[in-house]
Amino acid sequence: MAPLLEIATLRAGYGAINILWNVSLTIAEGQTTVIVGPNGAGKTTLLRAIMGLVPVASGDIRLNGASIRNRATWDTVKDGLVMIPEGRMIFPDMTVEDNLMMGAFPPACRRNWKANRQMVFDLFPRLAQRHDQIAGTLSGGEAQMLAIGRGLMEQPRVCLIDEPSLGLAPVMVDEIFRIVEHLKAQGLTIVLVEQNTNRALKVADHVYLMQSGKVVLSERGDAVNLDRLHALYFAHEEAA
Amino acid sequence: KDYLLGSQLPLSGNLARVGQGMSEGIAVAVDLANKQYAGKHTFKVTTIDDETSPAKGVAAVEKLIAQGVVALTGGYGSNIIGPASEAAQKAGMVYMTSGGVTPDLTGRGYKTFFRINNTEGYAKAMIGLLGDMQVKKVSVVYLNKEATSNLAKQVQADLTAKGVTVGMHEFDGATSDFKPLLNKVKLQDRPDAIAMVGYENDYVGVLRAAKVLKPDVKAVVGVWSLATAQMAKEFPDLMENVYGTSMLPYPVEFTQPEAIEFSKTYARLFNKEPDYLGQFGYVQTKLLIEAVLRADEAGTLDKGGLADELRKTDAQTLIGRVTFDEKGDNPNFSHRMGQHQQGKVVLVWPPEAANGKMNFPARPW
Amino acid sequence: MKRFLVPAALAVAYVAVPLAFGGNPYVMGLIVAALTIGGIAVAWALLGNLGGMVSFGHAAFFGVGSYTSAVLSMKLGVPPLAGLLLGGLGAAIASIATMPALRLKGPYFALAILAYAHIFQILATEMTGVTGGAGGLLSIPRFPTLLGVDLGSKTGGYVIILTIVVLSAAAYAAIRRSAWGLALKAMHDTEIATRVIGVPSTHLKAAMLALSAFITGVVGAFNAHFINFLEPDYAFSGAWTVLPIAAAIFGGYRTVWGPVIGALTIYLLDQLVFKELMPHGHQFVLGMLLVGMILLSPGGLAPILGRRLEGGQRHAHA
Amino acid sequence: MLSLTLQALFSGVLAGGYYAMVAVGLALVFGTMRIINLAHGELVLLAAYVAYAAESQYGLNPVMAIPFALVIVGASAALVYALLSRIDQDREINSLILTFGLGIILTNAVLMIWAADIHSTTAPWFQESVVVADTLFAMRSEVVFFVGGLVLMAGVHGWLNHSWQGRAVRALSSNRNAAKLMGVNPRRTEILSFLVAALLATFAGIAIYTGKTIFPSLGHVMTVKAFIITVLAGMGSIPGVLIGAVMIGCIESLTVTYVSASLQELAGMILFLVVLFVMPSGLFGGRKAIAR
Amino acid sequence: MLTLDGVQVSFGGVSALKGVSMTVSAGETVGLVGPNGAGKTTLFNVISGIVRPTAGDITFRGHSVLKAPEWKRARLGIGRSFQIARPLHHCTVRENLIVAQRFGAGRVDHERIDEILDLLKLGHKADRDAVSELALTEHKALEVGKALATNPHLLLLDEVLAGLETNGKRAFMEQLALVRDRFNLAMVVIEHDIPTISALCPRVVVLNFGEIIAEGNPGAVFRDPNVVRSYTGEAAA
Ligand SMILES: Nc1ncnc2c1ncn2[C@@H]1O[C@H](COP(=O)(O)OP(=O)(O)OP(=O)(O)O)[C@@H](O)[C@H]1O
Ligand SMILES: Nc1ncnc2c1ncn2[C@@H]1O[C@H](COP(=O)(O)OP(=O)(O)OP(=O)(O)O)[C@@H](O)[C@H]1O
Ligand SMILES: CC(C)C[C@H](N)C(=O)O
Ligand SMILES: [Mg+2]
Ligand SMILES: [Mg+2]
Repeated sequence: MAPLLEIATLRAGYGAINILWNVSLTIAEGQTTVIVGPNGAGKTTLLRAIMGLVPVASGDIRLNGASIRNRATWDTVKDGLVMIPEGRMIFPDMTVEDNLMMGAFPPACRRNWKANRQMVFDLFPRLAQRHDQIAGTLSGGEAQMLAIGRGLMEQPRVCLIDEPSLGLAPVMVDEIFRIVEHLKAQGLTIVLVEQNTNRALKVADHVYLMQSGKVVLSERGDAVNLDRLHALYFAHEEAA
Repeated sequence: KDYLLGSQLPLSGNLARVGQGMSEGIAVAVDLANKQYAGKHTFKVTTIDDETSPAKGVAAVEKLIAQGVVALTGGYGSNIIGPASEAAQKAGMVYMTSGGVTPDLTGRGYKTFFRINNTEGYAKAMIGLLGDMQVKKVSVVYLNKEATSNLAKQVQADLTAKGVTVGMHEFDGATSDFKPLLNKVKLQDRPDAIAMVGYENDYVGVLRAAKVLKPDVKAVVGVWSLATAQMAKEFPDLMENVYGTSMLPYPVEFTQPEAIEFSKTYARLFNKEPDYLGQFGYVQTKLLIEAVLRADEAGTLDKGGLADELRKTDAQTLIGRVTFDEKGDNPNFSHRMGQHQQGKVVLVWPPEAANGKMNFPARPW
Repeated sequence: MKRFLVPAALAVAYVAVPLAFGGNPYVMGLIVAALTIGGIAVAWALLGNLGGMVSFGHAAFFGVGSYTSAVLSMKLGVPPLAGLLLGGLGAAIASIATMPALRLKGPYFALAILAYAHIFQILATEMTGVTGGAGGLLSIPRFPTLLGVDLGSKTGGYVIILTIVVLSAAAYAAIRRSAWGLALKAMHDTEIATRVIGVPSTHLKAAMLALSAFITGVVGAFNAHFINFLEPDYAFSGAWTVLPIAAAIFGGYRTVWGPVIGALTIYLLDQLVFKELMPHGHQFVLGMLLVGMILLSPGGLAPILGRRLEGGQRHAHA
Repeated sequence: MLSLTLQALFSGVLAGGYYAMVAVGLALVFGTMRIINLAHGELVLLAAYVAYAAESQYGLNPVMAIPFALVIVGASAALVYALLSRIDQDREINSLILTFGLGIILTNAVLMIWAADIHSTTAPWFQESVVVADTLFAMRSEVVFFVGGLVLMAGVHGWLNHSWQGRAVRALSSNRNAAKLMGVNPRRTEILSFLVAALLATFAGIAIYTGKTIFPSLGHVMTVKAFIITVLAGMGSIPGVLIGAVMIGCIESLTVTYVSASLQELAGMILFLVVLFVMPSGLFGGRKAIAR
Repeated sequence: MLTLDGVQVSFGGVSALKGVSMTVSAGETVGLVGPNGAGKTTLFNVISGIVRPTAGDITFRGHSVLKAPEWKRARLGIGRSFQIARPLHHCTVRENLIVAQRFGAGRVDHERIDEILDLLKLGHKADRDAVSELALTEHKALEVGKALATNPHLLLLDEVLAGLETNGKRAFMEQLALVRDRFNLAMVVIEHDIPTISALCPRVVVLNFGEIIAEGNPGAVFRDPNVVRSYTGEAAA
């Protein structure tokens, strides 16, 4: 299958600190790619770099073969490339409802905002209950749900999801993975960053392992051996 | 011979407008003096902006003295003149002004301090006019600043002594809506006349509120920058029939050669009608220049003789007779009152200075 | 290098400046005025940088300090030098009245203090018996001659205000280095995080407010005896708030000396240079200067100077 | 007695209208960008002076001057924004100084161009008396611009809360990066809010020119008052601004009527403090997140 | 040591805690679990003084602390971490701990600070310029470190293990157990990871909609059908 999203020898970081060192990966259309790796490996940074929130020092990012390295975040979003960040990236002083409506901001999504909102409320009844609450006062897990729901309002074609299960109760974690599977079934291209390797591998078509800003393993999902993966984590521990 | 005069005035800040007016009068006096003494003497004036700040007024005076001026003319606002003239006194430098009328200034008894106008003179004019109108009840609307409240209280005292009922209404400089205040005047005081003591923007505010509320009065009287050509032009439909202090009628009449000369020069230099501040700035500077020349002839200019020479002044000027008492005040000072009549300012008080009939009773609305 | 910088600067300030400019009352007067602003700027920056509270009403403390000292010396014959401390004390006491505002944050706090400044000004205008009302106080006693030095002169005033500023900056620096300073610095972003580790943040902030008010009050008292004149509009003028803020930020409000350097730079440039060049619109140039500074060096002047001196290593927040 | 009180309240409401018109632009920029534009009063004043220039030079009715004022004020606001957007560190405090400096520049530019004289409209139409129910008096300009101002403010409020762009403006101030992830172009959105503020400033400027007197140092005075009202309202709330402004206007006019006109500022300030002490984030300051 | 008695909290219309009563004894480690929005963090906020309960009482070491402000409670020995790390910015790691010692414990004991840094493996970062560059694990460790530096008797940990990789989680858990034993602490731990909680806490309290719905040893509690339905879900059962 032709790669939909292609990251080539990417270097990026924050100001003087470089985090990603020549990271290359390809993401095939319609597949679910899982990126795992220890804390601080640069997974979030990679997603942010793809979205244009972190400046790229060298290398390239291509979507459908065209470079998006110099595209502004807001234009990338219009192409259907969407990132669902962790729960802290909500709009804290707007209501839950306004947060969700902001998800529908890209012009193509505005038409369907009502239906999409209903879908989100069905997925997360807690958000429907709290639709008028100021988002900054939500509990950690509620905020996480809001971030996911808001991302779904953007009607993504390619969806980068950063640790969706963070801080969620076990029941909700189940729910989240059910949603991911549902999205996958709809044919979405998904890039999933997860700490919960166990669960993530079950939905993975392809797996990357990142460590200290580099890709150290790239394998088909069904070929991955969990024990070997964890052993590689340990290798990092010892090296550090 | 070249003479350098110093002038410290607010050219920016709250008092920028009035400072500008006075500096224009000073410039006219210098211009006329240069013409009068052409070939013999030249005069120059250095003006420093005190930015409406007492500390900068002091600094300005010190700087002017350091630059070797022979005397100081200017200053506006009693609060700035106080410290500034104190600095001048310390250096033995003559400070001549018309910008501060409070008794405190002359109360200090400085040898070097002179001014040609004072609160009493303004009060005399207001009371004289109101007395001639034979009003029984007056509401005084005044700004809570020093010069204004001093004058208002003097007017109150004098009117009360004459058996007139006086209502006092103090307001703050931040007031921009005068309707509640005037409504009180209208419904509670029900005066025959309203006397205003404030500055231009206050007057416009009061008159506009009055125009809206239409209290049943016979006259509206004010002081300072009110009966001026400037106000007649800027606010034609607000000023009609309003009385205010004014030394010259507008347009100036041919019976007054010096006045004609003054207003011509003014028009030439600044392309507008002289306003009342210009008149004072002109008069004080003219007197100062004459005294400087006298002192220099007597050879006492650089020996502190200027103050003595000024004290000998006895002159008929645009603002009437000027002499100085030992405190530097001008006891003769009494203002005249004018009235806005169809875009002109007609002198209506005192009777001997009047050049027209006053409209009375007459309201601005 | 850095070790000798402060003593050298002090030597220059105490000896060289009076020698060089003592004969020119105009320049000396401007330097004193600049230091007056600088003193308030230090007090303001102390509150802003350590307490995390931006005040838009330091004129309140300046005015209370100046009236306290002026009235005490005129009515009760308190000597002006003692009046300085009493002025500071008066302002510190006045700051207690403002302490309910400590519950407020950011602009809410800033404007609450501004409201106090307005209120104090109106009270000073209305309390005619004590303050002389709108007419103000003329001929406030000047500083005495001590040990043959005429403290009432321009140079004497210079020495006094310089000492006030130096002591204030030293106090500021000392607090900043202490655990108090760390806690205060940490408090701006996450007050709650400091409270749950035992920091009584409100008390600390109250102490900083009182100290800042005290310094400002002393400076106000100094100014009253130096200018020998007071009136409400002047003593509580917004200029006593605005200029120090501009000076502090211009100089670098996160540093100890930045506010003083900023005050000297802005005031002296404005009065000595811009006013010469453009007698009528010199504030226009001042505005340009402020705008330019923020765009070119957002950290203020002091960091630039610091970088020059040390080869550019230190953190802006240090 | 009754008619005195009624007139005081009526005047207070109208005066509050002026305060609100000036304040709402300031509140908008704060609410959307967390920036206190200390040059806002000067922008209002600039609009007033444009109206003055148009009237005195070309005899244009002040209302007709609105388009011209809008262009000039809009361009100035855009310039203010362009400079502001170059600040990247310590944005809150540095933007204060930047806009303060711009305010000084504008004030002095006005002073140099138009001198320090006071001005106001000469058109008598605006100054006529409007009498309601035989007891309530107002100047026509006050009434006209009060009503116009209400409509404008309601429009801006609706825009901010119910339009896509308005919501984007709020989102941007709430979390900049998250807003970008939603497809919001920050610059375009922020400049839009500045232009809306310029529209409000223009309207306020014309209202002031026709109803009050203008002079160069007025800009600063207006900024301070507007700032106080914005804070009283709870930064960023437009209905709050209107209510806060009317409260201030009424307490002032009641103080004038029943105590003294020299204490009206005092009354306003005390009201301000009392409200803040009871509601530390202003009348409509909104709910704040607690620690987690 | 800590007793909550009928604690109620409501925010506007939402009642976040509806009469919660529980006790924690000296040296005990209690797990606090429950669905998202159950009120766990709110309970911590109540204990540490950030939120005032609308009803109920809190006693700590024999005295009611209901009216004590946060900083007083910290000095009495209640230490806590935040779900979202809140380091003292513009300070180094060591300075963070110094402030906590100075104000929370009354005096600065450098030995204890070094020991805490050591236990939490923060030693090598202690004097670096600013805390903002710390990695997630280190932020979590610092949260714990700050609380420890106040010399607490009771430590409240709000999801300090969330977001950590599996190995990191295990290592950090071991550090916590060490710390607990070394300083003889009572702990209340909020955590969504059932194996972790089960390993660390002999007793677990389950909160749902602001009420305690189950309490006891982890094995029993996590089999409780109420808990399974509302919290653990079928997958984990
Ligand atoms: N804004 C920032 N400024 C400087 N450094 C940062 C910033 N954000 C992250 N870092 C650093 O970049 C490195 C990579 O962080 P990143 O968040 O990408 O890791 P991650 O793989 O997502 O880890 P985690 O699993 O903990 O989320 C870390 O060392 C982190 O400290
Ligand atoms: N200020 C507030 N206004 C309204 N509701 C609030 C406020 N603060 C908290 N809540 C609500 O109270 C409930 C309890 O929140 P809390 O943070 O205690 O949950 P939690 O158990 O810690 O959840 P999580 O596991 O997701 O962190 C949540 O539903 C939250 O939305
Ligand atoms: C008559 C005016 C020149 C008086 C001036 N306003 C003063 O303050 O004294
Ligand atoms: Mg991450
Ligand atoms: Mg929680």
